[in-house]
Amino acid sequence: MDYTKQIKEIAGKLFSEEKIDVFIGYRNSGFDENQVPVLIHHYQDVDQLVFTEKSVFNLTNYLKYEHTRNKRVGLVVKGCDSRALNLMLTENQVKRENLYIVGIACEGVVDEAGQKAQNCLECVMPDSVVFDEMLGTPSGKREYQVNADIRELDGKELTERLTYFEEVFENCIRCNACRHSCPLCYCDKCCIDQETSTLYHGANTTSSAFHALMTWSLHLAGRCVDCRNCEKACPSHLPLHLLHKQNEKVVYENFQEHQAGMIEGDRGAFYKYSMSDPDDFIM
Amino acid sequence: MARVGVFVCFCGANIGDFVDVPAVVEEAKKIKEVKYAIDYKYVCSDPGQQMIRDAIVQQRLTSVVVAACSPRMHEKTFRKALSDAGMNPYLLEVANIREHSSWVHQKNKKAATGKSSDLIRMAVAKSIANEQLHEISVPVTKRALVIGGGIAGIQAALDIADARIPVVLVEKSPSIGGKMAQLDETFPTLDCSQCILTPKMVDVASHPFIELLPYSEVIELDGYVGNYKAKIKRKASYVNFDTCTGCGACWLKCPVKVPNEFNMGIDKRKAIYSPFPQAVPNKPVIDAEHCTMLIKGKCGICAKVCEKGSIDYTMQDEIVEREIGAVVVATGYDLWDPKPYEEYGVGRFKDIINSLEFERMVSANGPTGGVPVRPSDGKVPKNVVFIQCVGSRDEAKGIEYCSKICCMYTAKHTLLLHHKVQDSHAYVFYMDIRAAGKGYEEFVKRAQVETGATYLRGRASKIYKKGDKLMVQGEDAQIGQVVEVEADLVVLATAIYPYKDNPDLARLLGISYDKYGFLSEAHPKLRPVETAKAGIFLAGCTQAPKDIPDSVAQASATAAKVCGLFAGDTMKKDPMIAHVNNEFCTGCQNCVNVCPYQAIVTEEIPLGYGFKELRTVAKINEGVCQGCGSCVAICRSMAIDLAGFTDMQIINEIVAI
Amino acid sequence: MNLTTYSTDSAGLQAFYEAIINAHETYAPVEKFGKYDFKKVDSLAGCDPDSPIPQTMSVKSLFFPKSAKVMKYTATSEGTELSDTTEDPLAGKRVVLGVKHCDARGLQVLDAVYKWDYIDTDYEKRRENTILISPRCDQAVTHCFCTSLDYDVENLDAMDVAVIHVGDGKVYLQARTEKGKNFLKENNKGLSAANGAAKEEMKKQYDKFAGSFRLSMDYKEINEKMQDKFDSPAFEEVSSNCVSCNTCAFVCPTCHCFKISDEKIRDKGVRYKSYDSCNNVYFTLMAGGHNPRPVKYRRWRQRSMHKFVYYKERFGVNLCIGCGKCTISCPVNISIFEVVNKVVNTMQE
Amino acid sequence: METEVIEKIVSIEKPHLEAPPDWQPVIMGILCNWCSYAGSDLTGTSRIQYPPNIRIIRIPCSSRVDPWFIIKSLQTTADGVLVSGCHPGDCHYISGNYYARRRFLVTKKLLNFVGYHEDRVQFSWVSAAEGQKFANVVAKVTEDIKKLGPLRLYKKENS
Repeated sequence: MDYTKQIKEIAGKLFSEEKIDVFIGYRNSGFDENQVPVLIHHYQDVDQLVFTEKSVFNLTNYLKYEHTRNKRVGLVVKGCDSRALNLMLTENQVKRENLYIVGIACEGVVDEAGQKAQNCLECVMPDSVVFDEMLGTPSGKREYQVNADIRELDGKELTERLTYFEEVFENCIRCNACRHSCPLCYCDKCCIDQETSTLYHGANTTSSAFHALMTWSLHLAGRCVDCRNCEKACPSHLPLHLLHKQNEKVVYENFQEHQAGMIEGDRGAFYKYSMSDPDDFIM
Repeated sequence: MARVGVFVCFCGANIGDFVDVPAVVEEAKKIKEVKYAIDYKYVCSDPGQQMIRDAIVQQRLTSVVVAACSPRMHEKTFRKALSDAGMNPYLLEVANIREHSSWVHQKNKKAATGKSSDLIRMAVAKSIANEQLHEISVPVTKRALVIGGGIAGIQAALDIADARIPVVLVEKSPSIGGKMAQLDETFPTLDCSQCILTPKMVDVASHPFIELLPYSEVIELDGYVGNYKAKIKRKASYVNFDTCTGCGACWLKCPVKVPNEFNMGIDKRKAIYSPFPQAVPNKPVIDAEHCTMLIKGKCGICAKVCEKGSIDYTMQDEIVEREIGAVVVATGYDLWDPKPYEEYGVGRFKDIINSLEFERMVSANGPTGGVPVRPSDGKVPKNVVFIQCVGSRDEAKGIEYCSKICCMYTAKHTLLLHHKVQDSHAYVFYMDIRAAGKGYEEFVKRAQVETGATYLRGRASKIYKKGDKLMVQGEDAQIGQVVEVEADLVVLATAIYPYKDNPDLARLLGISYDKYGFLSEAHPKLRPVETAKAGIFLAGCTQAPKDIPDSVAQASATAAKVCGLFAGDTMKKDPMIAHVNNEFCTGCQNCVNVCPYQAIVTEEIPLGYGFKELRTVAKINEGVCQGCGSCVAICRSMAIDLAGFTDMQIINEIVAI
Repeated sequence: MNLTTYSTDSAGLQAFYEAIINAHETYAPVEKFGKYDFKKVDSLAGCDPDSPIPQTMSVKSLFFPKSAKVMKYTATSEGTELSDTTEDPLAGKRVVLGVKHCDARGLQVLDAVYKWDYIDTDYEKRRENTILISPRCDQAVTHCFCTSLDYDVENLDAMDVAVIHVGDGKVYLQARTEKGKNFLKENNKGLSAANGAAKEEMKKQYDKFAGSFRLSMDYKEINEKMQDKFDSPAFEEVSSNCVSCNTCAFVCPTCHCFKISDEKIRDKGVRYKSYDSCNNVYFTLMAGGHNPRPVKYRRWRQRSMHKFVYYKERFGVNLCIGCGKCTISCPVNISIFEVVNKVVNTMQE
Repeated sequence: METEVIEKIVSIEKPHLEAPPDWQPVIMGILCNWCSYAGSDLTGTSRIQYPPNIRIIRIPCSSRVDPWFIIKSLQTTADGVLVSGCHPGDCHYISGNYYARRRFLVTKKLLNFVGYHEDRVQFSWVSAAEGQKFANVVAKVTEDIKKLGPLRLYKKENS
């Protein structure tokens, strides 16, 4: 998967036709093999752009910041990224007319070890669902499968899971990198930082980590697109995807196979209901 | 600094016997914010309330906690007491230590005492975060819009107008009257429909407080309760109603013949027509689809014969706007199309008609002069088979619900048939006879005895043609045998189905409808005439199948609701509603999506202080919000809070114990 | 200073560690989720004193925890009663194994601010009571540039006891402070005094290590030039792909901003002091709504200037110690090295 | 010596996982005003007895319940949570409980996933007429939580 040439061409064309103010893509970090996101403002910088299976970071995250606000933006989105973008469009965070979207029919990205990333192995929608231009050959929607880690943890005893997650919450340093790197956490001031939360859980204790991560994952339930930006950002390497995948599983299995961001206009599982939702857990 | 006063009630022995009240008071005194705590025999009594009022003044209290019975019981009483002492009534919290403690833990005084203390702690903690709230008053435009000019709409309009409230009555067809105008006689008293309806129609036309807009449709409704703005399209009638006298010269001379909807297509009307002789207003309209002048530009006879020169072929649709405060929706019903009943040969056999067609035939002013005839040969039928529940109560082919009126009108039809054709015989296929209503059962009995109609319990399974007769096959469940009846005419009691445009109308009005298209009431039992949207009410068959008395009753109920709404210059509303904090709102509009009352709209505000760029935020309409908190819980940025049940208050309660 | 140096082999070092763990309250890097953090250990088995640099959290958490109790209080109608936290977190000596030198240098840098003006007694006591024992690195990793900064990497003066692997399984233990010297004397069981070759062998090891750096800069030049770069447009450029995630500050061995929060249940409460970050939008939000650093480049400017200008001006040392932890943890790999170099080298119009 | 970072504040009061002999659970009962709160009032008026461990919070509708309340309750004071609302279709605010139902399911499953027993957080539909049902629900929840013992959210690092 190498679309470096095409993306350079597209970005160059967009700049020369003055269709965009900024192009968001990837460049080589210059230090190591990794790629880092780059915001390009001028035609002459287009040559920095690359796109390979190391282009991991979900670029829609940058649509949250002042650099792109009310500007015409070109950006590259993979399948999962485009689902996040879809939700951002649905939730009125960006205007479609301001975007030029280069969709990728993604073949999966690799992790630091060079292995295909887990979320790519389980990807349900590798192709960009919203785009102006598509690179690669779409392979279509795939069948949903329960995450391997969730299956493993589900098989464990309750107390084992408790111990496991206690360690997760203990190792959280409450830097909030997870939510800042999440494109769907676009709130101006996170509820976790508001007085009602901080009055009782303002410190960086384990307890507040539990509170913050649980609340965060519930806010993303039925919205998380499994791009794993959060996990990449976490300095403690916490397995944050577990919380999201668990919610995704419950949502998929119980709420008419809801999957986040597949269709524009679909707001997420908590913003609609069905008469036939499960009721048996309620006395 | 918070200064909370705690008043613990013995409630005679109700609390005092099972909770150690003085210990609870001592415990309350330990709470940091509590500056005053006292017990009393009956806090709700006058001396008890006086105690609260005195303490508020003397102790300079900032909020008050009353530990007594359920807030559902005396919250209002104590709020009044606070108010009387010059304190904002919403600074009150009630700790429910009777229903939730003393009465339910009668065998464990220690636990009940401990629990009561905790409940007081929670109430104190909550009260600290209480804010001063003020009743919301929303100005109201005292004018009602009634959509639909059937009996329900007429009744609602008249009742409202009689209370000297202006009404705008919008009717889609050229005349009001609706389905009831098509009926001959009405059950259970067999009084003539026209005789009781037409006076009301005339009243509507002449009522000084009713503005009748016939041949019109509501196309837009903006605003909220008390402050709606409706756009109404007045369809071009091509006749100047101001000058037209309704003499009838035009429709007598008009050469174009069109099936007459009013008579269910049994006879013809003209392209310029008034639907029926007693129409109100009795002015003709030109049917633009069929008028040759309007289609081809040739003819113009009606203009020639009109002495007043009222015909205007250049007339255009006109849109009028009305400011209104409340809406009554009374769009009525349609008949269900029995097409799925192929085994009955619907559409193939001419001599199968529906009940409304039969109704028109037996009507004295009907197309056949009040005598039922076979559509195929015009002969008067002798054996008539009535089939009930065609569509109704049939999950497989039709609809699940019971249409409610068919049993009754079929019984009426057997009577009418008997009166009009003396030597006829009626057969009725029925599933159950549902005759609940004043005089209804008696009426069915009377019909059966008087006409000698044969009631066969069971669904007709098949109709086939034999010569010029129709053979109706069905099972008589009572004898357990298949029966065949030779019929000259078959009358299908097809189900009542919601008016076909109901879903469109519901979307336009912002109210909900069920899977069939019946408009949904706010609560099936307790708020049967209101919709979820404040200020919009339902009357008649638009909500569910109904007979005339029920429709009229519901219409009058809506009138009472409208009059209640308009009783003051402003509406008073509970201030416990949601508020948006613009600083935190991200404009995701999930709340707009979730609100059951469409109380949330969006507005544009500057991006920040000094910015010219705009961003979108949610805005709660105070007049519409009912304070359920759905939006609050789904707001991820916690930009919305619910006054009286704020996040802070609830968290305070949670951590207080 | 008269340096006490002992020599031993790998097995001897293991035994030395074991003995310390048995005798003292010991902290060492413990792996969890592929990341090492300093935790209390009971045996050598669960920890790795030679943990890799990039995957190790800063040792600052032992001195300036991510969240520390400042006090407790009880609020009743009689008034609010304050009390110290129930258990004294500062009692007794403790030993920390596996601290990288850059990390230890971070503490030295922090001492300046903690012992200036108001003296943070909690921090001071924790520092006093702690012995830092750590191996010298063999190999620099991608983002390391400690040799380019203003401290003596060769002589490891930030540590109490340095552990130097000179190859062939041979290990030298060298006390670098008075505290370390005493500690080594007390715990020298199984160790032998080093011979004359030690100095040379250690120097050789250092040279090999120093040669493995791929990043280098002249900190003096940076310090000097950065001073007039407050309005540099380069900040805008370098911060454009920052996601404001705060990670850099939380993993940085020298970042020391904190917030105070109270947590109260029923009538009892605790006051905490927790990490905060200048990269957080709300870090500088004032009552009344004004925020002097609402945009990313201003926050990045503050961060870079603080690391290389302000702190230097006030305390004479750079706040950055070149460990590269921020770059490694950064989800988009923004390197402070790259940032300051770009800022310094960008011409200002 | 401890780093003192990892501790639930209330563990000052309840540090043990093993229940002390006189331990009584605290159950946070969050009830909707129109059905369940009225139902609980009816339980009182009918003098139906139930265990005294529940502490009741009144809210307008079950849709007002942010899962956050449940998390906060467990974190701070409660050993278990009971949320109760109107039966489906009976919601005073038309559709509130349908939205709430979805959130409750996900919350319950998530808490179970991270190691808290399903019975820690329970839900019920109690109408204003179901005084007896409310008593039964409270009795069941109390019994369940008693069996599970005190809620330990975080172990102390050195214990």
